[in-house]
Amino acid sequence: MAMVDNDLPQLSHLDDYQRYGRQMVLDGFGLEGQLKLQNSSVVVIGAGGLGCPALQYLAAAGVGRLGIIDHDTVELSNLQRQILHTDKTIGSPKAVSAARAIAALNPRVNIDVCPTALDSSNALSILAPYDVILDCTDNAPTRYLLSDSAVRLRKPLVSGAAQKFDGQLCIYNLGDDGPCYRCIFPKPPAPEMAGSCEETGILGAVTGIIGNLQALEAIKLITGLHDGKASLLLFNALSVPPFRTVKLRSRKPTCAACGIEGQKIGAIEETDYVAFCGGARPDWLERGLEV
Amino acid sequence: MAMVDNDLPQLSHLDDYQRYGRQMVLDGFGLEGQLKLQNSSVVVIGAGGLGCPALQYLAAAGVGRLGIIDHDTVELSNLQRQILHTDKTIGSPKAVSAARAIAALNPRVNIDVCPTALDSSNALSILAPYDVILDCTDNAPTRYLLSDSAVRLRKPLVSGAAQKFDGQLCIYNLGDDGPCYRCIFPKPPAPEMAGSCEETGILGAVTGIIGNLQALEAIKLITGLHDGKASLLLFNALSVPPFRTVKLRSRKPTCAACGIEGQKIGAIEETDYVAFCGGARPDWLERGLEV
Amino acid sequence: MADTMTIKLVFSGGLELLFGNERNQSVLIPPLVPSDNSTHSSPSSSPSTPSSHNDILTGETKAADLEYLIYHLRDHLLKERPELFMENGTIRPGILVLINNTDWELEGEGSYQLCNNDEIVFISTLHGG
Amino acid sequence: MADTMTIKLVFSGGLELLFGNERNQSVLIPPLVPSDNSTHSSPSSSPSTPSSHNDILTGETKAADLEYLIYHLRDHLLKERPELFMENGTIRPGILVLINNTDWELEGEGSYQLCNNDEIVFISTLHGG
Ligand SMILES: [Zn+2]
Ligand SMILES: [Zn+2]
Repeated sequence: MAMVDNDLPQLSHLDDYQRYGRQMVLDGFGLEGQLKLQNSSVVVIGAGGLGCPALQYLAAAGVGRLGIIDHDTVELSNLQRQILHTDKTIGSPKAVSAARAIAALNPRVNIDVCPTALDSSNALSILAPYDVILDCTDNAPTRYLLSDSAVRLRKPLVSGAAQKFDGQLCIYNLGDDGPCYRCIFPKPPAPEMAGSCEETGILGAVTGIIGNLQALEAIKLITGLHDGKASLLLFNALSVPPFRTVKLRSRKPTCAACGIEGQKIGAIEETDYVAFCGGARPDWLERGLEV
Repeated sequence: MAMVDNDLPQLSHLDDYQRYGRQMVLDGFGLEGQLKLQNSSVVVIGAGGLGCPALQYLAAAGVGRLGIIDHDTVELSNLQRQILHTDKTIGSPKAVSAARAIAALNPRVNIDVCPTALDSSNALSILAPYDVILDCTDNAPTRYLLSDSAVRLRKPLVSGAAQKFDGQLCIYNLGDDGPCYRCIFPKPPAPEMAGSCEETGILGAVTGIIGNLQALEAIKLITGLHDGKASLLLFNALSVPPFRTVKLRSRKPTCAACGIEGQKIGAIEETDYVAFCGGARPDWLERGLEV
Repeated sequence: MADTMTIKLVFSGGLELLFGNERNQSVLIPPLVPSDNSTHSSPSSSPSTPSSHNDILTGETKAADLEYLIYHLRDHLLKERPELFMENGTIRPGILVLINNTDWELEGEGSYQLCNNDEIVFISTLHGG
Repeated sequence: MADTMTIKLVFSGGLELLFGNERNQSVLIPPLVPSDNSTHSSPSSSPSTPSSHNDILTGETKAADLEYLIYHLRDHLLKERPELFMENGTIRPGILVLINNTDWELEGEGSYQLCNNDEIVFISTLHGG
């Protein structure tokens, strides 16, 4: 198919107009919004319960470049919620398994596969090439590392979290005065409260809903549909009402990460980034036999 | 692997304890909840924007039997949001394409593929074998047909809808006094307001969030985690707060569908189930060339 | 006499298209209104201007209720196609009315007495998927 | 004197485990409380019973604020491991406090004066994914 040659911006491929037409007709979206998506890049840290649905909807919507960072391999116990992986990819790196699935969904998306553990030595260089960062991780240390890195790189961090029947969603470091993760939680929590260490359980649909909302927020940021105000969304699958929206403080001048030089209180410690526990998973195989 | 032989209920396969362990450890879920899912059946009408994510999370969670009813075939313009279909399944029946995708996700789920249009002559027999009905359709007539059928069959109808940036979620015909669709909307809307007729546009993540919530509500109903009260959830992707929960009326004694004999007002007409418009889709191919 | 009431309005599910494509709006409503729901001012007047009390007091009055609000919105805020908003003196089928996040049927429908700062939502049922 | 206030409480994100695994609870708080936040009753007393005014008025008093509420919850509602709820006289890091759906920092944190029917949410940040 021949492309018309003129100076106005166009989507890369003629059939992209068909593929994305249903969102391009939306008020405030249009060709302009689609071009912004095409020219944007998003990095997703964690290709698990949150990362899978987030990647799926970012790819389907036509984000130009997606980075997938995850050093884990797929296990059977993941499949109850990590819906890009299958029985056949058990044992493969999650980043590779997820990349294969979204390439099938939208072959036009450029994908960077990075089966590496994010740490303080590599975070800035890995995250720097992308416009938006999605925190889809499952542990507190990486959440602090991602927030501090997003501050250094001046990029918005769309953060999702899920545990049991609960979910949380927030964009940190948004615009000129959105708080960072450390503005709100200056120090990592007590290890006893950090559910990631133990296997506390998680309902798959909860990660699906939060991961989907992360993709939505990223798409709003990229297309200019976001109002630029940070708020925190709380979800509980069993509560009525299930969702609660919370008005958040502004960036804190005293924040050790994003505060103003001379007013900062406390320091960022390397130990903030070190996982402080392991924890065993309940042995359901054995329980199954017991019953 | 040998199963232990005793009289207490068990999951069908030993490795199911590993697959579903992360949800089985949840309070109020447990082995009992997983057995309920394994022994349950859900029928999803529409394998499109809502049906794809709903099917995905129902299959991943281990619902024993899934029916997929859709007579459409996959088109390129679907792929922006219908995340079980891919470039390779364009032209295939959506029910077949979706079934293949969820079989890869969880080979243990029994799937009934039904590439048939639901109408008043076949609805009751198609829906009767299932415990829960999911309305993932894209048009008003089928929504009335599904509601009236759910009333006749005394089954809960988990209804999702999405258009532009908006989504709606409600369980109709829930328990002894939950309203049916007709209790709230006695008559189909003006054709001019029924967005399904025209191509009004839809953001993929909006269908993803509502479809996910439909899977969640079905899982809550099956496992006994639902509080049994009907409410309406309204979503708008651009509003703050994005979610609103609405308290709904009880079943109406005068409802033409679910009311009490002798008190019913009005009648259900066959014309309620007939699509009243076709509508052209904006030709983005052409618009692309114009730009 | 009581002051004019501010009523917050939300139009959603496509209904906003009839109201100038603005989802969130508000109107001022006097505490007493004509019993016959006549809204006593020309359709071109600003929707934020309540009918003056002098106008109202020439006829029979009632406390402002949701029924009156619907007429007021039709006469002063609606931009097009009133038949898609009202039918037979009430809201058209396919539109759900919420009073402070509760189904209006639980609140007396049209006879619900408006209070200052009430939020009234009009949603059209969605059909897409 | 003003009546006892009902304060609605929500514990979420795992914090409910410290409070008998009940997400939604409520307490009664008197309008005046000891300035030193002593809660003047044994930990075994019912959480719904406010300290009596006679107890309170023997020392210096202040209007009941969020700081007092935190001490009250620790002394009367918390079931285990107070060090996971309080640290250095305030809420432990990693817990966010919401006053009627607003970050408590926007409302003066511990010095916020409680009002009847306030809803106070305590959430632990989640880390799973
Ligand atoms: Zn900060
Ligand atoms: Zn009914």
